[in-house]
Amino acid sequence: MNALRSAGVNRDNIVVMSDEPFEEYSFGHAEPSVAMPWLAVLGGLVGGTGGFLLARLTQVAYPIVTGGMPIVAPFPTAIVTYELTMLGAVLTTIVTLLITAKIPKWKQELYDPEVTRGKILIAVIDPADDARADLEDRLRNAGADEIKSTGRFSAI
Amino acid sequence: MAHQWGMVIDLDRCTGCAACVVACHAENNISTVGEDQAARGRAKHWIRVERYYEGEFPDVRVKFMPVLCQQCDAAPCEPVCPTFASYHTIEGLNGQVYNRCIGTRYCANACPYNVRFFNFYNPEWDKPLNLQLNPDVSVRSVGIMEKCTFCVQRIKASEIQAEAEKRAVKDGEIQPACVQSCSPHAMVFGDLSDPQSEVSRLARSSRGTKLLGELGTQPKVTYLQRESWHGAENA
Amino acid sequence: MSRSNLGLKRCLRVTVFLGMIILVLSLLDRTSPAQDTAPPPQTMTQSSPIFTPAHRTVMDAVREFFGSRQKPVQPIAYTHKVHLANGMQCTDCHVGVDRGPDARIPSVNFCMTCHQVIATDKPEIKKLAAYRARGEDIPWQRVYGFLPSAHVKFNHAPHIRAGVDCAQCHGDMTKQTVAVRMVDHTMGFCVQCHREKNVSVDCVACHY
Amino acid sequence: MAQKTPEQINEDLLRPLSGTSGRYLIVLAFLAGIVIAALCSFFWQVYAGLGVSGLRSPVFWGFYITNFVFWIGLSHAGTLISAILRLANATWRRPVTRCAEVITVFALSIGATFPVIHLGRPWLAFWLFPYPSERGIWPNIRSPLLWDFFAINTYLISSVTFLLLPMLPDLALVRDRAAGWKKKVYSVLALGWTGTPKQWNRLERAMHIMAIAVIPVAVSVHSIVSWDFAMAPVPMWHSTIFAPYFVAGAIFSGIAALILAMACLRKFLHLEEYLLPIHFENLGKLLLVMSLLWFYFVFAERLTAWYGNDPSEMTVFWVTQTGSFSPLFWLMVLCNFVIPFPLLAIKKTRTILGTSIASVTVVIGMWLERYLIIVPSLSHKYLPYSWGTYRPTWVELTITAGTFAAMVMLYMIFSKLVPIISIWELKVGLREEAHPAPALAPSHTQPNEVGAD
Repeated sequence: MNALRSAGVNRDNIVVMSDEPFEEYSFGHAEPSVAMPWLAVLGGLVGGTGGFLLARLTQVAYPIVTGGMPIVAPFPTAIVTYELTMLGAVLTTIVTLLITAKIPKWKQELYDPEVTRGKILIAVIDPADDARADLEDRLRNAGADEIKSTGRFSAI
Repeated sequence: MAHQWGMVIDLDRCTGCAACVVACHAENNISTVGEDQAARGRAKHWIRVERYYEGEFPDVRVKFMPVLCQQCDAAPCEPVCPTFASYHTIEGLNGQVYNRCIGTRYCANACPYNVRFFNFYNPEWDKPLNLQLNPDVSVRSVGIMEKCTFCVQRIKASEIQAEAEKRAVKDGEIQPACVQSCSPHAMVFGDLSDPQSEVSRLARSSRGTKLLGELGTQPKVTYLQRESWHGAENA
Repeated sequence: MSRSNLGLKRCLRVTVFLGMIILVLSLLDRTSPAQDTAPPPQTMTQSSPIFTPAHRTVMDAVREFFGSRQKPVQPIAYTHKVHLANGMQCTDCHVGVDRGPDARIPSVNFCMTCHQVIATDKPEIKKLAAYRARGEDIPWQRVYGFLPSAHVKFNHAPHIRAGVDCAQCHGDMTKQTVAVRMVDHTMGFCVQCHREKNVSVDCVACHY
Repeated sequence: MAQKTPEQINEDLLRPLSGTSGRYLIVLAFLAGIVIAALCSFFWQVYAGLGVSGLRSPVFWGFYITNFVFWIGLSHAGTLISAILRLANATWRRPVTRCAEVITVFALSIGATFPVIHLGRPWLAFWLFPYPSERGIWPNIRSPLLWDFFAINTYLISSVTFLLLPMLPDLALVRDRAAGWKKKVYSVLALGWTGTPKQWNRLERAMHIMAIAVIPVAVSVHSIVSWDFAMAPVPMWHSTIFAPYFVAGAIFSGIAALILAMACLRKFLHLEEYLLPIHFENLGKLLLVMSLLWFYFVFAERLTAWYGNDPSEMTVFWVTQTGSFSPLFWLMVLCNFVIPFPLLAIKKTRTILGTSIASVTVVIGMWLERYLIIVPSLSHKYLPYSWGTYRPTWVELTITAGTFAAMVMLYMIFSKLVPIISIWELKVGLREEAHPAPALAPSHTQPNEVGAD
């Protein structure tokens, strides 16, 4: 990885895949973080508002004769609002995860089942032809087990 | 102001004859479930005469207390119903909308008086008994709750009649089946929102108590009795 | 109420309960009337409950659940169109409509007061006369009417007094021969009109 | 565990997926038979009416609602415990989380069916759902059953995703080893997981947020279930202590269920090297705490009732303490406290066997607790004239047995389809053990970050 970087390959063109998270290494942190907690809070707020409206406005929109008894009451409104707040937060988290992690994506252009056998896949997308040999060398020196070339480089 | 139907039951007059029970069954198409099912607790009586005994044999006094839906103003059965099948009508009744009932039986659990009844089986009348059914009252099918309605069909009929004649409903014009059949005249029915009605006057009586009134259900049935009666309060 | 709403309602019902219904059908619908189904064996319960299900067959229950009703087939092809075109009023035959809950269908005798002499050669009138001759009543089939499970206590009289036109609920009868169900008497239909006319929409106004 | 290489982990944990034994199929068929019997009982009940059950006036809720509360309580095994352990970053949690979360999903699904099973007209259950209908009626949000509807659905959705998200990498693992139609199925299930740092990063953050969100949801769910009872003016139900009492009981039974599930997995899937005595000991300690807490709640509830001396409450009090329900009551105390307490308190008996025995008694005891909350109160409401009793019939017994069978069956099927222990989390744990974390957690500026742009 570092070898590739020192060869001047653009960070965006390096693909890494592994079967466990490697937070300790630089590529584990290479991703720009998304304000996921804030999105969750936002989703919660949306959910909560929806819940509040559901518990309050829709009840009023369906005027049921209750002989003077309340149709909406504060405690139930709070409960429904609360539950839908949490639901909103959870769903937003999931949606954020799916979108930012680019899943579901069933068509894989670049993947190797070896990844789930414990190996780490490091690929360079569309390297310049003249740089190929150099990159391969560098990867080998960095301890790569196997190098495949599929119009791209991958070191495992 | 809409009517607020209420009832007064004078326990000092009640003889425990159970004519009200029979009349109610006949009027409201309440099915009998048979000996066997009754023994298993599936009997339905929208009004029942509770008997309590005081003292030791041979010095025993028996107390009769007809218990029907108290048509509470703050009814525990109403808010718990998820579908508004049990709800408060404009005229202050605890309405039971049979077609909306999905049979959670939550209302029956919440009711402190145990005056809500569930159709465990589809009711059945052997021919020709089916011909005795009152056409003004629904026949409740399996899986739904039913309860005393203060004979809402009679109330509605009187109201429609009064409206056709362009007059107000008169006091005493409406009599639920139980009131009508009560020979000692222990039961009185009428409009509590009219302070001049007989039921209002009796409900203000110093002999009046509410059954389980301490629960805050605000029943619209007032029981009259001469002396304080522990059976009603401490049961 | 709108068609689309009804469609939505049915869609929901279908999706939620189709699976369950299929299972029920496969288990129970052997087209036998429900009364034939044996109660559970004596050994299994302390007693054998005696009951009749709310519907004669499981298919009946399913049909009712989805709100589908069969078209009535009338014994005589009575034509509303002709009678109304001849200057008759609804209330001439449906005499009870402004006084009581039911609109009433006249008896065969009532029909024969006119049809003694009018159009006696028509085949349908001959059928009518035959009923009279046998002393039978005509087995008219119900066109409208609420299902027992709707628990609706409808009363015609207050509606007539309030000036509701017959056509509003029954369609334009001057165009119909044998009465067909022109208007779906759903709860939405009733409630909408009650709201417009500012009359009670208390549940217990109709359901008791 | 430390000696295991990642390949061994893969192999060991994927082994259950590779084939089924005859014994497995026989057990599965047996359980399926019970479930089918329960389904038939349910349809018979729908067809004939609730009269075929033992319910009667005034005990309108019996086995079904007992089962409902019991299963919802049991569902607190997974998501809640797993979320707490995740947040506390307890490293021993790694082999435990997934088998716990699976309990939640299945127990919750089973529990959520009971409100429908117990309905008089179950085909109309969709009326609880707030949808625009031409009737112009909306469900009654004041009803605790509606709160249940919202809470359980929120909890179910959260739990299912809480289970599924960290399963993606393992599903990808299975996908890469499967062939034929299985490969296709797992490919779809794995959502195209490849394991890029981006995906790992997002997954871990999402799990963190989910863990935070799911704890209050779980607490609220059982609080709301308790409010189904506490809202009604029924003697001994109408109590402010019910919500925490129920939540504590739920966690109590949940941990017991988790220990049982782990013991079974360990034995039948031969995971002796993954589910270690330390896990049982740690969970045993938790169970011990909950047992004490449960005892405290029961004591507090009974004490206030006794001191209050309200006649209607005292009726229910004595009928459970010394009356007709007393055998069940004391059996419950035996199962929930007397047996598990010494077993779990003494270090020598806090073994796998010891905690498993304690768990069995706790599961039984907690079922009894739910029963004893519901039935004695309902059968002894205010007016003595209308007192009643309750005895279940074969319909309720079959359906109850069916749900237990369904739980075991679903669990068995699940453990054959998905690695029941999270493989990737184990590997992370392995690596962390090999290289203690602080040394290998360089920040962005540490040496690894050579090629600064």
